[in-house]
Amino acid sequence: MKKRHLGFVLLALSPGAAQAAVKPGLEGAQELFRQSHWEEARGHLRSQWGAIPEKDRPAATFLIGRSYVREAEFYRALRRFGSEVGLAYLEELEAAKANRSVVWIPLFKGLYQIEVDRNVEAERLLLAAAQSPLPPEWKATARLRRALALQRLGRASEAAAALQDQSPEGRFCRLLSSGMAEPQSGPPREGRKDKLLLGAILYRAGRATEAEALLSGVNLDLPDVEENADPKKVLRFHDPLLGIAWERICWERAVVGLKPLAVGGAGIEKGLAAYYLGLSLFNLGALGEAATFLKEASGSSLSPELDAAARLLLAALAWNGRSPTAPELAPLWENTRAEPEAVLLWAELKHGDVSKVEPFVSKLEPRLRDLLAASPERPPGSLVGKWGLARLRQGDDPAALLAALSEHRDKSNKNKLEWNDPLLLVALAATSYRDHEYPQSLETLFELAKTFPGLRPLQWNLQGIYAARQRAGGEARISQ
Amino acid sequence: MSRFLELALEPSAWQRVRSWPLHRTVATVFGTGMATVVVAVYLASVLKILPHDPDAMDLGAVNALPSAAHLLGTDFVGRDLLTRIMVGTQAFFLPGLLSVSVSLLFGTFLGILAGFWPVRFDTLVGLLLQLLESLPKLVLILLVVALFRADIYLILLVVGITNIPAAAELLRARIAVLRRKSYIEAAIALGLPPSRVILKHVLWLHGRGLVLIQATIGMGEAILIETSLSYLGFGVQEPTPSWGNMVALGKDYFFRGELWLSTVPAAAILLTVLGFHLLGDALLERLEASGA
Amino acid sequence: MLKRIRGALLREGTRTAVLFLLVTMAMFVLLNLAPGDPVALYVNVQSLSPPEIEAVRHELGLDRSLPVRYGVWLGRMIQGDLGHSLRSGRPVTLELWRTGWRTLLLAGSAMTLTLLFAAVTAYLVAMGQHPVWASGLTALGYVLSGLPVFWLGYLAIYLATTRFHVLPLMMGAGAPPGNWAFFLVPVVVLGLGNGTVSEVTRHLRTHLQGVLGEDYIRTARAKGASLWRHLYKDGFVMPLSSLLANKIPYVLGGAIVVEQVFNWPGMGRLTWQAAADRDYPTLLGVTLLASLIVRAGHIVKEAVQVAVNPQLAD
Amino acid sequence: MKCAMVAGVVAGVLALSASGIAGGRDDGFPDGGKLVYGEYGRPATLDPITTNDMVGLRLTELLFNGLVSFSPKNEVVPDLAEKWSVSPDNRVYTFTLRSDVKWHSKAGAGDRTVTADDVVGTLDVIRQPKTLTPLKAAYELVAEARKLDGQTLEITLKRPIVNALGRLSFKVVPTFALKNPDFLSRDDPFVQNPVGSGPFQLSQLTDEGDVVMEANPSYYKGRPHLDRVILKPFADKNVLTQALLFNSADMVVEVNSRDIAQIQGDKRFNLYPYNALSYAFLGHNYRNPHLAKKEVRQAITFATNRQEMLDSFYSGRGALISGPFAPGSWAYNLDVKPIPFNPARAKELLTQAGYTKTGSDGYLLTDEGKPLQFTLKIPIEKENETVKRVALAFQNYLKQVGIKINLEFREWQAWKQDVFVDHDFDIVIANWAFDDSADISTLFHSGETGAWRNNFVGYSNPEIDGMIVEAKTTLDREKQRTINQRLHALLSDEQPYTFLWTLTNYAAIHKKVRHVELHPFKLFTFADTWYIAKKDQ
Repeated sequence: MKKRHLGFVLLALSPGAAQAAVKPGLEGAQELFRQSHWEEARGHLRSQWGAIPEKDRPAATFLIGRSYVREAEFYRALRRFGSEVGLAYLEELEAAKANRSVVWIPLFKGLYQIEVDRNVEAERLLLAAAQSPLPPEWKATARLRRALALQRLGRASEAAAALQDQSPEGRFCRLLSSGMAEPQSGPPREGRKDKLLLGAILYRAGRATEAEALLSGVNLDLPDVEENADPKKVLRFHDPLLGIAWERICWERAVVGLKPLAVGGAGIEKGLAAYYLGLSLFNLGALGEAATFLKEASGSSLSPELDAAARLLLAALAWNGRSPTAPELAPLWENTRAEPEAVLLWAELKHGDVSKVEPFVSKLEPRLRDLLAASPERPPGSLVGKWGLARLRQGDDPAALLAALSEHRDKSNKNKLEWNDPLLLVALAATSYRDHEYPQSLETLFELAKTFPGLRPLQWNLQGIYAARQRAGGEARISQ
Repeated sequence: MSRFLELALEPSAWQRVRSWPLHRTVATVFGTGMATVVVAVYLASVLKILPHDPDAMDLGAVNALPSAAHLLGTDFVGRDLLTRIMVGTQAFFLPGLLSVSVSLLFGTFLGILAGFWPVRFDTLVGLLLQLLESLPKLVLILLVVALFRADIYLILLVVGITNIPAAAELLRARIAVLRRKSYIEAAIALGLPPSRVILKHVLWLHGRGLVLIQATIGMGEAILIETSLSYLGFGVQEPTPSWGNMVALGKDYFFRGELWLSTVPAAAILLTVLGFHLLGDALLERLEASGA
Repeated sequence: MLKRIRGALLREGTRTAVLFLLVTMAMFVLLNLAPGDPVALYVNVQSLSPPEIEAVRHELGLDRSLPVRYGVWLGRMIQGDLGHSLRSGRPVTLELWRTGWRTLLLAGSAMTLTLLFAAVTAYLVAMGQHPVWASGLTALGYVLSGLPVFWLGYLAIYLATTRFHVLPLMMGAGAPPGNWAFFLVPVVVLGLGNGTVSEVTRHLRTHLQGVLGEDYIRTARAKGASLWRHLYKDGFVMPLSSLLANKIPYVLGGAIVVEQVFNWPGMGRLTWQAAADRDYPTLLGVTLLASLIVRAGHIVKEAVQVAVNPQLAD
Repeated sequence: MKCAMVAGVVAGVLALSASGIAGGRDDGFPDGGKLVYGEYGRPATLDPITTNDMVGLRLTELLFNGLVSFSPKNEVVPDLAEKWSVSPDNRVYTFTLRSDVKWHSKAGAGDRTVTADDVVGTLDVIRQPKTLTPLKAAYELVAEARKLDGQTLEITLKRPIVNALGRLSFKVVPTFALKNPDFLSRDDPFVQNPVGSGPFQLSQLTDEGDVVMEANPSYYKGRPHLDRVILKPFADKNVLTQALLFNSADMVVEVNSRDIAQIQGDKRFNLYPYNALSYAFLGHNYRNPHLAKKEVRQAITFATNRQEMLDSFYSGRGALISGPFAPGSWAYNLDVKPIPFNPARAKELLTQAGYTKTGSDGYLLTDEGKPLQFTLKIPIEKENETVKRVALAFQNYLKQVGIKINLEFREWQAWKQDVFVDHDFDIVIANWAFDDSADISTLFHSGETGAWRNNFVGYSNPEIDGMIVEAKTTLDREKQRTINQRLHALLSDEQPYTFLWTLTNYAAIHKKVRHVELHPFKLFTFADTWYIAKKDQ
């Protein structure tokens, strides 16, 4: 009987087996969704799709799409955190005498610099890297990415030549720079990097099934380069491009999941689907398409906050490419500033076109700070997470922010998805990192990595930074 | 319900008049009842006649309140409280008897020595007794446990030893009073050998009550000491159940309002101790009745 | 007469001295038999090599043989120096003083409470005039002494603080005002919960009834004369004094637990800590004091009893 | 010498920034208010040299300064020393002290400034054989400390070492205030009534055992905001929690894990996690021929449902680990997964190990025909409810695979004697806590198996030894990491321990206390910047 009891508890408690315990059908899926077990939620629905009654189908479809959107937001946050850490790690490596001879360091440093918009240095480093004794394919990478940097610097003419490269990487870079998807099927690709990049491209070209076929079994956690000339010293390097590709794939999946509903659906689901579809397309840079759906969304009966967000996104699409003028923004700001979601969107935009427009930025600042204080009841974890990330991005004091975020964290299970929203956890991890509390940050990532693939590069780099920066004397104490 | 509790060493006409027989019977019944229950439970636990396996854990139902499955609920790893309370009797029954007999045997002996031949023995015995009294009981046990191991027999043996003075002192005082009594003096004067005087008059007629009381008290005390020790962490150790360590474990949930866990064994202790006391009284009543 | 007193004093003196010797020796030996080494108080032993540890033990004088160490301690003790606590480095005498009076305060008031309660109950029962009160108190006494003392302590805290917020949980620096009230809780708990109330009550009552049974009392009663004088002498003073002496160790023992529960900074906690640390100077000091108290109890008792009926003296 | 100067300049800059944060407390936060914090147990001594328990360690953070100290970002920052330089061979460190640091104005101390004599004196006191201090081992690396002039001194190391500066963060005491200026023993009144230079000064040690500290008005970083900080020792953890919940304490340095849920449910308190670098384990004694077999150790781990214990005893508050490092450390090898719960596999392994016969009582039999049984030694501690639970569950799991576990509870000192000296145990349950260096060298090196050494399980493996030494000596952090991660993989396979889990400690602090930053385990390093808003005082 002992055994039975123990077994029973095992089922009830270990998240892995959570599915066994949840209710069937939509309800169960929603439960899983609430616990942020997105993959399981989708699996749950797909596995018993036939059994789901007609009336529940739209909701179910929406749930699937929505879960992808959440996932995409999660990976976006992770990517930003990751580029920051990645660059810092490479700088630490560079600083250590022992690594003088490692040719990979400047290359990858360059790649990460692009991710944090330090394109000038990136361009210089990658130029040098292209000359350095690297294997040819990585020389090519250096050239390509340098071109990307140049493009970002507005020196398209110099970039043009290099960007003509026909490798998947080349095509992916073109997808990023100009949004064009060229999925001409070359020879079957083996490398996981190529698979990922091609997958993203195929998706953009609307060939989802092929994309998924290609993506099946791709492992996001492997390093791209492993330098182990000395078996007692293994260096691992990870190309940030893969993170970008993966984030895009998540958005694409959201698009695929939501489109039928946004087009064919009706009622509340239609509106919601249209909004999130628009949002996804916006993040994929498919602006034209995005606009149509967002219009549709803001037309339909959306909740005020999503409506505000939709309007804001539409406006953003409108002034795409040029910085908007203060008079343009003022009214928009006034009638969207009430909605947290919208404010957070503003914060996103702040890093783009809106960045220079005063007095707007100064208005956003204080609003963002008291965003949660204003909200009446306990705000959802995802919101807190986004808020934390936004503030972190504008360089607020990490110590204070950490305290603020901890307010909303469930300490008794501080790193568990079931109790704390993934976005909140990423925000906490990133803030702890900024606050030099590496163990805390690593612990959080350790838990997240149990559910989400693709965290390993970040963990590896963070460990490296911690190793390099720790200054302890070395002691171990035993206790009961 | 007061008069029944008392034990008159010399029941007198005057007292018999004022006595309330009904209450006495109630007390007797309760006392003997409790005692029999304890003994029965003890035997049952020895013969493994138990509702559950005392060590069977049910992590699904931890600190559960009473239910059909667990009549008294479960403990902090989901073991059946009722079963463990039953088995818990083993933790004090024999050890308790050991402790009591030790303290009584030596106590009586020393008490008599000091009582009858104060000149010869009082100093020596007194010293010995005070030596035992002066050593802080719990510290003594802590050191003994550290020296050997946390074994209930060991612990209660120490308790028994430290209780010797109490028994001895009572007897000594009693004898001191009796010696002033005409008939004892007479008996000794008549040249009856002291041994007979001791056995017949003192121990049998007057001392047995005290011894009995000491015995019942000793039982109760054995349990309570073990409980205090468990609070300090040095009582009977898991997985062996004792009422003491059950109360001590329950305490960790006390302030959360989960009183049940520690209250059940505490109640068991209360009833048993009470039972023993009343039993003692009751027996004494009979003795006095017959003895007078 | 004077000679007798001197003789008595001398006798008591020697007895006390011998007792001290025996008690401390017993404790010292036991303490050294038990595993564990005070060195752990001073250094992180895991980080030292055996010779280094030996050096530390030498520094603490722990490397000398048992008799030597005891001898040294004894020598100092005779000069009134109990040495320094291995834990805090303070003179043991100071430690005893700082904590001792608190424990005496606690134990003393608790004891008084016990005896008071017992006396009242016993008297009521014996005289049997207020059966309801008598039975009520007796029952209460029995129940309280049937419950574990720390459980009662928890219950008291739970009721006083957690449940009804009537008392602050704390005394000493930074405690909210009115915390003196909290002093009562441990006293009551120890006084009524130390497991001896019922016993004491019963003992007293037995005595009282014994006395009431005596011929001279019966005749006195028959005559309708006042019993109080007899009762008071034989019924209360005698048993109370002997009980007082007998119960001191129990109450001191109970104090260890109660002090832990109520965070009472007394000798009980000192003792426990010292035992855990193998802090032998402190522990010897404690036992010394304990035996002193026990002795005092007995001397007082004997004095009282002699005073009550002189024929005991010879 | 050039680079040395650079170091100096950097230090100077840091010094500026440091004082910039706190100088004169122009941070606009209000002064006043008192903080009462509860500890479990009382400090033995209050000075930084003889103290040998966490309670004392934390306390001295409030009362003393070191030459250098650590910033919230865990960088070495100037404290008493405003700048320093290092000789090219990294052996000689020259420190220049601030001239504006005064000792607490107390009898004897007057208001004397902290001078080079004090620093040199302190180092000498620490290294003096008559001084019994846990620090001694750590400062063997110092060859000589020499005063150059009033405010400058020079410390020569026996050999250049990693993080030398970090290790020179010992707390400085005024040697002139000692009864005997060249060593410190516990009968010196100083240890109970110390004079320091830190943000708070000892005002009294009450008979209750409360340590009352008051703001040091002339603290060199400016008067701390809090008027008073009071340490309150408790003897019962449940009561300690009650004290927090009922306003008798504002802070509890280590919340009892079973009370976390309740406290965080209470809006008045903040919970601060700290010291994530620890883990619990079951250590297997290699001196036992059965446990010396790898299969048996692995089987034990396979048979133990760690996840279930974690979930039901700690309500999932923690993470399972696969090796000798905490997941929060840089050395943890993420490629190694914890051994799963798999009784069937455990049984197989035991069969392989040659335990094929089963006794009547269902336990496996050894070749001598005795049941296969081990003694699990557990320290008796007043507050070990969860440890008891784990021990019981463990016993239960192993019963399922036919191994008999006898629980033996030992008094703490006796336990240490058994485990560290007599090695008289089969399995032992305990916790390791590490600092950032994740240094496990003393746990598994075959040279550490003697009495009172950390390798009490008696693990010995030349390959591991070699790696440990190399990891310890190399200055290349990436190499260290690689080696440590290989160690992790190897030890996870060897299972000298059954690695259990890592849990986080929490300090609970009343929300009225603001701007709280905590040092990972000393906690109070930055307490001078904490403050309580006027309305809450």
